[in-house]
Amino acid sequence: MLLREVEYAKPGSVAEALQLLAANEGARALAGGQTLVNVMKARAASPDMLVDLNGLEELRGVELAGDGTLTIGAMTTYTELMRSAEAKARPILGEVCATIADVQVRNRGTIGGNVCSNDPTNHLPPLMVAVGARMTIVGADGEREVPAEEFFLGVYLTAVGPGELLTRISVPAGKKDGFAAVTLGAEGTCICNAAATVNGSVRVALGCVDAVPVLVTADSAGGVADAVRAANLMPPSDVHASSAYRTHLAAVLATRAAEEATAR
Amino acid sequence: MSETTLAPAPVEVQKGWGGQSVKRKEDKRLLQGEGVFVDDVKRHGMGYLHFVRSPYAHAHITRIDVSAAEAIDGVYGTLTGEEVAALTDPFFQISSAPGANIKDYSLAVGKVRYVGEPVVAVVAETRELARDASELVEVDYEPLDALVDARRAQDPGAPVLHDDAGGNLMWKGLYSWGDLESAFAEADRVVKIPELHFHRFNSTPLECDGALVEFNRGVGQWTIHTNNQFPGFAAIMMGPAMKVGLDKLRFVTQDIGGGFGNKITSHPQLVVCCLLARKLNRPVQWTEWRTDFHLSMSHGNERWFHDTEVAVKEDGTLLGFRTKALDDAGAWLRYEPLGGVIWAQVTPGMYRWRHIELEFTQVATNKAPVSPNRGYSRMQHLWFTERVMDIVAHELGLDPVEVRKRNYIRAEDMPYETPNGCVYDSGDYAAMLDLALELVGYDSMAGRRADAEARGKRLGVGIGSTLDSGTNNFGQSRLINPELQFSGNNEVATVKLDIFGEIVVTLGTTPQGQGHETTAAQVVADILGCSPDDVHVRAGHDSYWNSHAGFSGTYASQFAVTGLSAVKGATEMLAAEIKKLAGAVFGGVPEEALELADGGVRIKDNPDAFLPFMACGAIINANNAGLPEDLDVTLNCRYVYRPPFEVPDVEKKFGNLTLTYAAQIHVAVVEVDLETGSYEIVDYAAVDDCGKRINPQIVEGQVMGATAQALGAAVHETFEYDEDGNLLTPNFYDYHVPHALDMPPLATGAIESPSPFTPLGTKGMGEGGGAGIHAICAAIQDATGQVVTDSHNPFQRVWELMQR
Amino acid sequence: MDVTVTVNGETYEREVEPRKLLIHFLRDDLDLTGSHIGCDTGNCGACSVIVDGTLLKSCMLLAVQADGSSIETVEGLGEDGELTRLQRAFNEHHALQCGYCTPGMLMSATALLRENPSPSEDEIKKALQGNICRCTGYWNIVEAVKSVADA
Amino acid sequence: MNVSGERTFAAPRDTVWHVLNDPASMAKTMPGVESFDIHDDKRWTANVKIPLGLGGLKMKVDMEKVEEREPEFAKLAVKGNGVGAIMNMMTSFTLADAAGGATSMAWAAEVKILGPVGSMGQRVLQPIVNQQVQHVLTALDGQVQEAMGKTA
Repeated sequence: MLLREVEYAKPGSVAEALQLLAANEGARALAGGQTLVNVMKARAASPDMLVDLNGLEELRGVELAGDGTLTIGAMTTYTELMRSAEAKARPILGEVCATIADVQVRNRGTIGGNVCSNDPTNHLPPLMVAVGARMTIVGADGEREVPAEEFFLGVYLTAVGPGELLTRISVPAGKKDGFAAVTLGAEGTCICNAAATVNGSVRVALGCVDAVPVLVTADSAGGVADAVRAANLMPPSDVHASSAYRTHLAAVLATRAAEEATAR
Repeated sequence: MSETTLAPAPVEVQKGWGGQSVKRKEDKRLLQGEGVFVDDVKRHGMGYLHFVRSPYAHAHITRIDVSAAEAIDGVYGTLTGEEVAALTDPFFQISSAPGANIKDYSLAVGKVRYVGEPVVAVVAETRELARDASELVEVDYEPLDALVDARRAQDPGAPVLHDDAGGNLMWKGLYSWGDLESAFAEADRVVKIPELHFHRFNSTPLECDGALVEFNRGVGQWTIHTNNQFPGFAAIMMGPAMKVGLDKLRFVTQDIGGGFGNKITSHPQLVVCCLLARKLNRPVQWTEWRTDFHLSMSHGNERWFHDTEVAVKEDGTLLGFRTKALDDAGAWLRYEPLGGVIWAQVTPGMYRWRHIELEFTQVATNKAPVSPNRGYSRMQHLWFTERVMDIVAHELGLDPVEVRKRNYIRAEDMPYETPNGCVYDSGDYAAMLDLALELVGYDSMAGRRADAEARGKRLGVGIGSTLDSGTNNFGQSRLINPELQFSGNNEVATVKLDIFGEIVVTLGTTPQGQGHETTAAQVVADILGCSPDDVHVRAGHDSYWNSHAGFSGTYASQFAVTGLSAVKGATEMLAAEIKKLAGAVFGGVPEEALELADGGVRIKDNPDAFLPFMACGAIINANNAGLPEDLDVTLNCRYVYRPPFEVPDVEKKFGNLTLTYAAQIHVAVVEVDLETGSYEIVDYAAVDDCGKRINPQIVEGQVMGATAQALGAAVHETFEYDEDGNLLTPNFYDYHVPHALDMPPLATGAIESPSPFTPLGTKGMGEGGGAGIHAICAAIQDATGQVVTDSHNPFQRVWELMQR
Repeated sequence: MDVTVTVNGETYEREVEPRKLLIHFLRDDLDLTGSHIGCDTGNCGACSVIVDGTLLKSCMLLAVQADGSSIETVEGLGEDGELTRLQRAFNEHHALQCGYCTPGMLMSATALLRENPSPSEDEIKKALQGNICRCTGYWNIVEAVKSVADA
Repeated sequence: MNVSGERTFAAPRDTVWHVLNDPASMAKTMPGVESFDIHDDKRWTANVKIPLGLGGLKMKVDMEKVEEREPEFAKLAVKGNGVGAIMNMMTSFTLADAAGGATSMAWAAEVKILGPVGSMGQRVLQPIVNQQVQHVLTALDGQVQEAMGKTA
């Protein structure tokens, strides 16, 4: 409960936030804080400075374009996304967000924070990969867009580099999506999860089986299990599941997610 | 979602407040955030204590340097194991040799024996600063191999925790009753079970431990504000170690955020607080955080049962069993090896087998010390007896319901003397099972099984039971160590009439949510003829109130017997005194002609002759001139309830170890997902019989709570260690406790078999959760068709079962 | 840093270190000890409070982040020392035992009922998912909330 | 957790040995080193900062050479502290001559993470170990090349 000493800054704009991050090597952006603050309680990570993004309205909100593309501000909370009329255009997003943690966490935790922390048990990294999301990153050199498949680099490591910020995520139109998970307790931390999208072929992204989401594709839901097996997964073992059990679950859950997506 | 079904009560329900679900008196302050929990207590100038804890499971401490920490502005001081060893004696050991020989201090001395063991204490001006400074304490360790698996503890070459004990064996005893050889000769079958494992977990009360300790230099006395739930035990551990009289240790508590036995053994940390309060001459505050609690406080006993052999008749009649119990005490014997005898309160479980042999071995390992956890030591053993029932049924191809009914101790057998001399007071287990089965709709299971199959699921039904033995005979400690001079039990209550007629009750207990203020008020109200609203029960505990005895505390399912019997005794004394006083005031009216009613005392035949309690209190306390010289009345009555116990026979390990036996029978219905091994509890029933219920709603609340804890333990909760002795579930992130969405539909039921042995017909209760752990095991066995050998069944284990 | 907050209608101004969590600020600096701490990983919900109308766990928010906000805690429920309907329902349904989780549970239920005055049983359970209780098994808590919702 | 591998350096064995056993050179191979203290020829301490998505992890890393057989084998005990846990690493490397005047190095590290880190901490710390090993090996290449340049 007792953090190391830390400086706190509350920028008034994204530009100011970027300046703060660039000027202070030990600075770290603070989004919802529902992961970061806990890691700081354990004194595992101890940034020198927290640059609080709460209050930057430009990073909030969900927009729906004419072609059905959704643009989600990085600081949009899970609750905001669940309530957004626009986000209903891609129903799976709100449905999955509704199963993340609990009300209090969903009220504060953000879409951007979920993907940027890239804890392998998180729900959104595989979902973003499955739906083919694109992430917009801004830094001193301006904006760049990174497809979700290239965004996740390692545990707690993403394409967002030092001095950069994720500003928004765009999700293309689509409805045929599915998500399946085995969790620790009802709607708890994922032991293994899978997100699927059908768009001609089936794309399934698996979570909890590697440092980053693992993408497999198949012609139909029936071929997904084989595709997962062909991926030769080597999931980590931990107190909640052995590598072998996760490997088994990956094929089962990938199929279930794909079947759900196909059935929509 | 929950329904309550009451079977016809076997006796007439007593009229009055007792037996009614009176709303709890303690709720208002708790609902308004006005409870006083230990971390709410503050004192001017207090320093915050932070423990430097061992990162190693087993290591020599080669150097400690606190200078950098002490050099920081705002750091008040530190305490090391070396200082502790100079200032205190090792804690008294309950065990006989070899466990008796270990030297247990309140901080690690020379060696650490589990990850999280307190090594140095740092006190500073703020909580944050204390933790900052603790990071500057330099401790050098020379790592040793860790012993994690109790089954390896006695192997040659195994790492040895306590050189003083000459090995890792702490205590061993052979229990043997009846004639096992003849039972095996008579048996049609011998069912063999190589290994059963009851896992390590605890109840994780939501509030962790803590203390605020003040030292009064003038009189050399400590005031210890703490949430320790058994101050009487803490005192007898702390006083001799600190070389002070027990009156120098004043324990004060108001509200406690859950205990479940887990808050009995905080005495080492309290000693550290005491020493630092004296050393630094300022109040010292310690709050244990969740990770600290998981690492170092009060794990439940992990136990194996090896080489079990069960003598069985073809029809499922069980004659007897032999088994070897191996108990993992963790690094220190903080309450152990009492677990080595407590189980014997329920030796045969609910069954009539008469020939039993159990070899009990307790060893030390490089894990957190164990101590009582709701259902302490009986839960493990009852899980074992229940597992035997279902494994025998499985082996013989019999219905688990039929095997149970064939072997249950019958209502007409009560009171029933067990093979080891315990006396089950009352109960009707078969009737309870019938009620539980009815509550889950057992007759409709065939259809539900088919329905589940159609959805790719497999349905399973499982039964579990516990005997909630309550009110210990502490004489059983002599079976562990014949030198010990403990026996019997006691509890105190004081009831007085104050000057303005207020009825004030002081308990000796330290409740943690059991509603003692309410039930005590109900008992008082019935005797004094008033409303529970008129009865003021002091919140919490203060040892300076002088309303406690050696065994006072809240533990081991005993309040409904010890606490309420003390309240009854004290109130009856007070009632007699009020009548004596009134008789004198009315001019020599005999007591038989008087009655208590409507907040006063009156002459039965002349209700106008009425003396309100207020007048009684005023006369005795403030207006007593002219009273007869020989009128022996104080209106301040202290009563010690002492249950009827004998010292057990140490040689034969025979005797009555507990006064009452509340029972619970649970039935769980699960649906297993065949592909993933995940499962859902789709139906659940819990039936309780705790004799006379003073407050049925509070009793039902205890049943529900114990059930929820059982389901958590059965499915998710485990203190799992890796091979190096790191705890892998050090907080709620990995140690998943059930939340609202995890709870199945629950039907509760109750029958009442009053205890013939207690003044109110009550039995202690609240520890029935073991039934649930077993019910889940049995349901999984039923669903998968595979024998379940572990008490903890996360989804992976069920998936693995189905791979067999 | 200077922090100004309004808690239960009263304004407080304090100087705090940026690292101080809101729950410690409430309990230690403002002496509002009704909100509790039951874990150190954001799981238990005993510290739940309502900040500017939003239910949050005050252990995952820095006190400085609450600057300028209006906070509701258990101490602010009810007026003139009287219990609210929800609090009375907790008493009637025996929805608390040790009472340690109760303040957080009440805040979560209060937030739910404001948003959804007649929640279903499933909605109640989901709304309370972030609050751990080790005593009651939740059944009576759900019943208590339901009784207020039904009314 | 065990990690191991083999690597060939285009340099003679003595050069590689020298780099591996020179604290100053080693310091340059460690990513994020903020300061470095050499206590004696067997014991060094580095203060490092490891960049990570959650913010920099600051660690004090103590190294002690516990065994050496010049110029083929050395064993280092490495202890990292300060992230709410202790990372203990026993690293050994064995050098052998390879074809064309190169040197092959077989290395192995046994990594233990001690403390109440739980699965979240494990997930943070294990990838750090992998990442660090990769960084060290890459940097070693550079150091060996630099040493070759000096001797050339």
